[in-house]
Amino acid sequence: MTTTLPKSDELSLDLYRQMHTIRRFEEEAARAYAQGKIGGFLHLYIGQEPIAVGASSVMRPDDYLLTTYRDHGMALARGMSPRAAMAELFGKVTGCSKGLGGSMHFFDVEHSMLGGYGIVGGHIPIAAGTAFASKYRGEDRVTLVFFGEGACSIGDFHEGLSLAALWKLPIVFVCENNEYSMGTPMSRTMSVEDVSMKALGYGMARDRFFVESVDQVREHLAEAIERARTLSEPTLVEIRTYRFRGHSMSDPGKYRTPDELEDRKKKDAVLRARAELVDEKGLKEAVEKLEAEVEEVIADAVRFAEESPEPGIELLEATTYSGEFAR
Amino acid sequence: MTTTLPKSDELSLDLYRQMHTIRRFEEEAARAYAQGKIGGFLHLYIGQEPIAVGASSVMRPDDYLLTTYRDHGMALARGMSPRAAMAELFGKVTGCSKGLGGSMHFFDVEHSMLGGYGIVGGHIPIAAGTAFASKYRGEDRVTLVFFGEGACSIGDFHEGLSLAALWKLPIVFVCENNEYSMGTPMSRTMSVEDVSMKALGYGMARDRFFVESVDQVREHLAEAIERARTLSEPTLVEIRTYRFRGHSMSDPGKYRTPDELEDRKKKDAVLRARAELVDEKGLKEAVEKLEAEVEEVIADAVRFAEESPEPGIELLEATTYSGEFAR
Amino acid sequence: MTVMRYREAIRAAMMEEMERDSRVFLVGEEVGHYQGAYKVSEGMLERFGEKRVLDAPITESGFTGISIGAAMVGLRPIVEYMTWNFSAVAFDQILNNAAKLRQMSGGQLTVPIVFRAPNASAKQVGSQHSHAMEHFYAHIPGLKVLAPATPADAKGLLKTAIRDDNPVLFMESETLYNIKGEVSDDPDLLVPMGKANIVRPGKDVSIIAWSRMVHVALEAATELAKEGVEAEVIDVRSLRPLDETTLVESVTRTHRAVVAHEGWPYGGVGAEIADRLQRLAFDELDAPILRATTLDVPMPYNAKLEQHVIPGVARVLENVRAVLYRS
Amino acid sequence: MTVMRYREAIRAAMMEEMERDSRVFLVGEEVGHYQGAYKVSEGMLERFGEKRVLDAPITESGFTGISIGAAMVGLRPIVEYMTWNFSAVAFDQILNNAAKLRQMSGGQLTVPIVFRAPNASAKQVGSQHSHAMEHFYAHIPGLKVLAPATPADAKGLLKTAIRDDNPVLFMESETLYNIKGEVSDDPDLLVPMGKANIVRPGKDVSIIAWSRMVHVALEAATELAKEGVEAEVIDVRSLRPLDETTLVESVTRTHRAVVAHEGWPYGGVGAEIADRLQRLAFDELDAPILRATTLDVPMPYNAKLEQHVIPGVARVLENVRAVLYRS
Ligand SMILES: Cc1ncc(C[n+]2csc(CCOP(=O)(O)OP(=O)(O)O)c2C)c(N)n1
Ligand SMILES: Cc1ncc(C[n+]2csc(CCOP(=O)(O)OP(=O)(O)O)c2C)c(N)n1
Ligand SMILES: [Mg+2]
Ligand SMILES: [Mg+2]
Repeated sequence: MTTTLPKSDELSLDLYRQMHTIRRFEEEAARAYAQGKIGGFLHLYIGQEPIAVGASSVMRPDDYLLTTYRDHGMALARGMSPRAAMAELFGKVTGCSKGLGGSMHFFDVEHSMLGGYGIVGGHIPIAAGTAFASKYRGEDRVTLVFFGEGACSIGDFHEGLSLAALWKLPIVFVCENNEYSMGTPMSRTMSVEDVSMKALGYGMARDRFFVESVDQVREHLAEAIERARTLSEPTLVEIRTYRFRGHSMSDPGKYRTPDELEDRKKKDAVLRARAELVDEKGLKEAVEKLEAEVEEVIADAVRFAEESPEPGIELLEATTYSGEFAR
Repeated sequence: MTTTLPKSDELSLDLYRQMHTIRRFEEEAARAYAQGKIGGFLHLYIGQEPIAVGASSVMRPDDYLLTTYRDHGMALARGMSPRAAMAELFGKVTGCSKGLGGSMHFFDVEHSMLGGYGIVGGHIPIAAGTAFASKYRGEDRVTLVFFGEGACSIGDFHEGLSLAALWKLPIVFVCENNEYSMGTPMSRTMSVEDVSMKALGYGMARDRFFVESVDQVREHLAEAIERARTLSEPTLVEIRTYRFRGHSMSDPGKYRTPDELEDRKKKDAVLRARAELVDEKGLKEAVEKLEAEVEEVIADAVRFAEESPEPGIELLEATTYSGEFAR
Repeated sequence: MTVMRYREAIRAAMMEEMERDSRVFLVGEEVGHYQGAYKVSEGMLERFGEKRVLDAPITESGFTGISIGAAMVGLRPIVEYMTWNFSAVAFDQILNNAAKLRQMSGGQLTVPIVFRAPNASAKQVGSQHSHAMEHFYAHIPGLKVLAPATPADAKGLLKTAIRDDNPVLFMESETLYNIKGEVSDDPDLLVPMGKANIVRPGKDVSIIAWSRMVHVALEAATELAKEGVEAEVIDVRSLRPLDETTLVESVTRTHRAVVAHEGWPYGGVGAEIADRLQRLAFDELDAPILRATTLDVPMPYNAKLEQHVIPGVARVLENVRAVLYRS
Repeated sequence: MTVMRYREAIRAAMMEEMERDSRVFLVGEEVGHYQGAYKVSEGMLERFGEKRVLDAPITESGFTGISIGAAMVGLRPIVEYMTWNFSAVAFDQILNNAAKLRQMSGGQLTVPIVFRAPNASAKQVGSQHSHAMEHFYAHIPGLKVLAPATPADAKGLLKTAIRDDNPVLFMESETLYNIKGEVSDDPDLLVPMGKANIVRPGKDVSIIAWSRMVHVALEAATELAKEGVEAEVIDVRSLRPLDETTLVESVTRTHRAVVAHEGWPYGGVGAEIADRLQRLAFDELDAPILRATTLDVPMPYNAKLEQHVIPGVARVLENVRAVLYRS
């Protein structure tokens, strides 16, 4: 790492606010799910917040982002309103995808959040396509695409990376390696623990680190983004992380020991960021103030979601085709 | 390379006979195609003979082999009779696949030739599957699977290699890199010229060489086969080669210069093998004798193919389902 | 006879067949250590060990291909997809290899393999996870497609499928896993393919359904009985082979038919049934054959819209009334 | 008006639209330097350069995904598959992304993209290369599917497809590339989707066909005329949207219909047409609707068997005679 990004208290507070917002959003989503207000699959981002926040904070607003079904954190970090996010989970027409997409399919084109996708690996070539479009148009927008380590064995991962390397597309492939693919630990999905080594076969730049702080995510991704923006060259970045909840709400997570989980929670980068602000920087008051504000934002989002109307059937055909329906 | 295989004159003559048989078979197939006796696609193996012959000669008869649509050479090297091969091209019921498969789908289960496949990359997981079966049964059979460098970007290549590495399957992945994927040179299909580097991402053993002789193929593949047989570990082997004809009969091959082609033909390993036998070993007589025999074998195959009956319609449903037809 | 759940009936079929035949094994994502994403394979890893109950990485095309390869040389794999939706990335393997290998090899090879998974709508899982995939696969000669509605059929048909020498696609339903029913304990009781089941006899109209929709059809029939309409409900069970005899006989008695199925209206199994009936029972029909299907749009997340899109009792009734000219 | 070949008409459509709109580009295997596997794109690389005429490696899923991504942010890709068969490896991208993105995003995104390739049987290319893929794709809401039979329609419909804001699948035929016909020179002449064409009026029976089968149907009609039967031949052209009005009107005049198409009989577009006609013209039908299709088996290589399997004039006549109760 050569670059060192500026780091003011203000910025640190803002990054913490974003991480805390995601965490609180997810906790309230879990609660609403338990109450039956949210249906289907719900994959929480708790534990991985520094990645979404760090990434988005070094992206330009018009840089494209695509991710998996574990997409709430990314959407919020990109600037989607918690209201639109929560309303989507509640299946309301005020949701980011009008209540048609649900948890796995958050889209917010205005914020260059180009979606959460449900088929593992399928969005990786799509992301290469948005990067392709930037290059085609001669724009210097960059695309960031996120996926789990479980996605690294599937064909579309390989095809997406192969083409991005061959055609020199302005994209950063970010593997959020949280050590588990649903209930399967890395050791049973991959023959090599180091995902970033796959870059060698494509002649692609690579990077790899164990996430400890949002600043570290910023440093690493800024470099990869810069490579994409100025050289139009892709990078494969592996970020080792951990999710504190099950794969989705229906997963009790029995495949890992309480010890392992406790151990990881001790390293929680969000709490560490808080501790740094409070203990090292003496910003307790500011932190508590922003936390109170976040509480209000989240409560407002839940209220908004509850009170919003449901989508009507007239949306069904209108969202299937642009223009006349084709049957 | 540590092993050195025994090399008697007898063996050298036999290997040359096999390579020459393939070449002559292909030449006659091309002629029959021009005469309209063979239809569909016809992909010739001319130029790559040392690979099929070298590989098969270090395989056990019960080791499985799978390859692409460019499959005549492999089938003959495995022991398929030129009669069954030529009859298949002529679409006759005496053909190896009863005239139903055609040039791209040579199968000969008796000789462990498990087929030529038409979808690029699709047979790679299939081959991992035959290797899986050997391991499951506790047999020490090895599977060899062949594919072009054009196949290395497709998803099934990646998934097949990923699983073989993870599950430690007794298989050798052989990339016959003939520098062109139809009309596209390597440089426009791959970002890294060295295919074998992809093995790094799978933690797989790898090997790579520019083929000059059948002996060299034998040495390299014997080692990989040994690794599969004794350690149940896969290897990715890249063999740089060249095809002297177009991609298929309908391809005039305008994408390469006559100079390039001439240059490569000078390095023709089949002719070099002949020269070695005749000039260095003084085996002119033996060579000419076997060549005359090969002429007879090929002429007989063509005659047989011409005279054989066509398959009847009763085969259609019987080969679609085993047992009762399901409609 | 034992009362068990649909999920347990499937498990019982797999376990009995695995006890009986050491060539049978189960492979899929999370089938082993996690005990199955829907707990269908619970306890199987403990009983049969890692050799015969294999957790696969997210490589549907890869492990489908591996299983096809293994089947082709004599093993009898059961492939579990987490849901049938994910088979879309393995579509080529199923279409071009599973369904074609026997024919391409001129009948030398058989591919005894079962692909199984929950199919069609679950609950609010959104558009990428709600496909009724039988409509794609039943089109393909070389495949068989089953879709049981009861625990007894689930067990009996799955056992038949496992013993069949052809690729059989087995469509389960998340919404049926918990239903209970009497199931035979006889390890050799097989339910034959190609036989539909009249689950409620009636004389006024035939309601033809499979999988979850059989239960919806039965509910509709109860409703209709109150109106004095005696509906005959037929559980097709086997989509390919299709028991056209039973269907034609039923319509010959009732002169009216409604096909009730999940999946989009354009083409598919429902259109095939309508086509066969109008062809084979033309003179018997007193009204056009109508279909109660999923609406012609991607599945929305919102619960109410989802219920509107999925065919329910109301839609079945509406169509039955229409063919009775009562609407 | 200019007389040109079907192949040239497609090229003309692409070139005119690329001149007109810089967002349109062509990507596919061998479309550039090789001038197209079937020479459809001959000269286009020279005219538009490598930026807009892109040779892709063998990564159908990858470049399909890339094109979807590019379309989603405003480009208008034309994707050429070497043949539609190879789209099977990109099936998930088409089903889950091209067809769903608009809906999943609540209508925020559109995916203006054309997928085109030769479809159905060629000549002796065997079972993996002879699929009539429209039967899979027309099932899917969110997609449009076209299958022109003449140079004029090829040009006019392709231009309409390129200007459409939805994913459009365009089915060509290798067997039609050389046919000639009058084609409009007007760069703004668009042939609308969803309009069938009565290519030969008649009063005794409707023969409904598309693509190559229109020509077979016309031959059959000429035959029938000799027997005093006036067959009406309808070129469906647009499979989704389907012009049921024209079909129903025709059957209302003729009271008898035969659907003649390539592809297997189970389900598919033919079954859909039969289903709609029996539903919408029930009282008008004097005979069941019959279908002349490809036989229900994988395509054999042998030329005679292949001709037996593909629907030809004889099979059309046989079915027409049956609906006329003359057989
Ligand atoms: C092609 C496909 N196969 C299976 C699934 C089911 N599935 C959803 S998420 C998941 C695990 C993914 O793990 P990973 O990529 O590590 O991401 P994480 O959930 O850990 O963020 C699986 C198997 C799917 N959605 N798509
Ligand atoms: C999935 C798929 N896409 C495209 C094709 C068409 N195709 C057949 S062979 C070929 C080129 C393959 O080149 P390579 O892998 O280098 O093998 P070679 O022919 O040189 O032996 C292509 C594009 C195909 N058969 N399958
Ligand atoms: Mg993970
Ligand atoms: Mg090659």
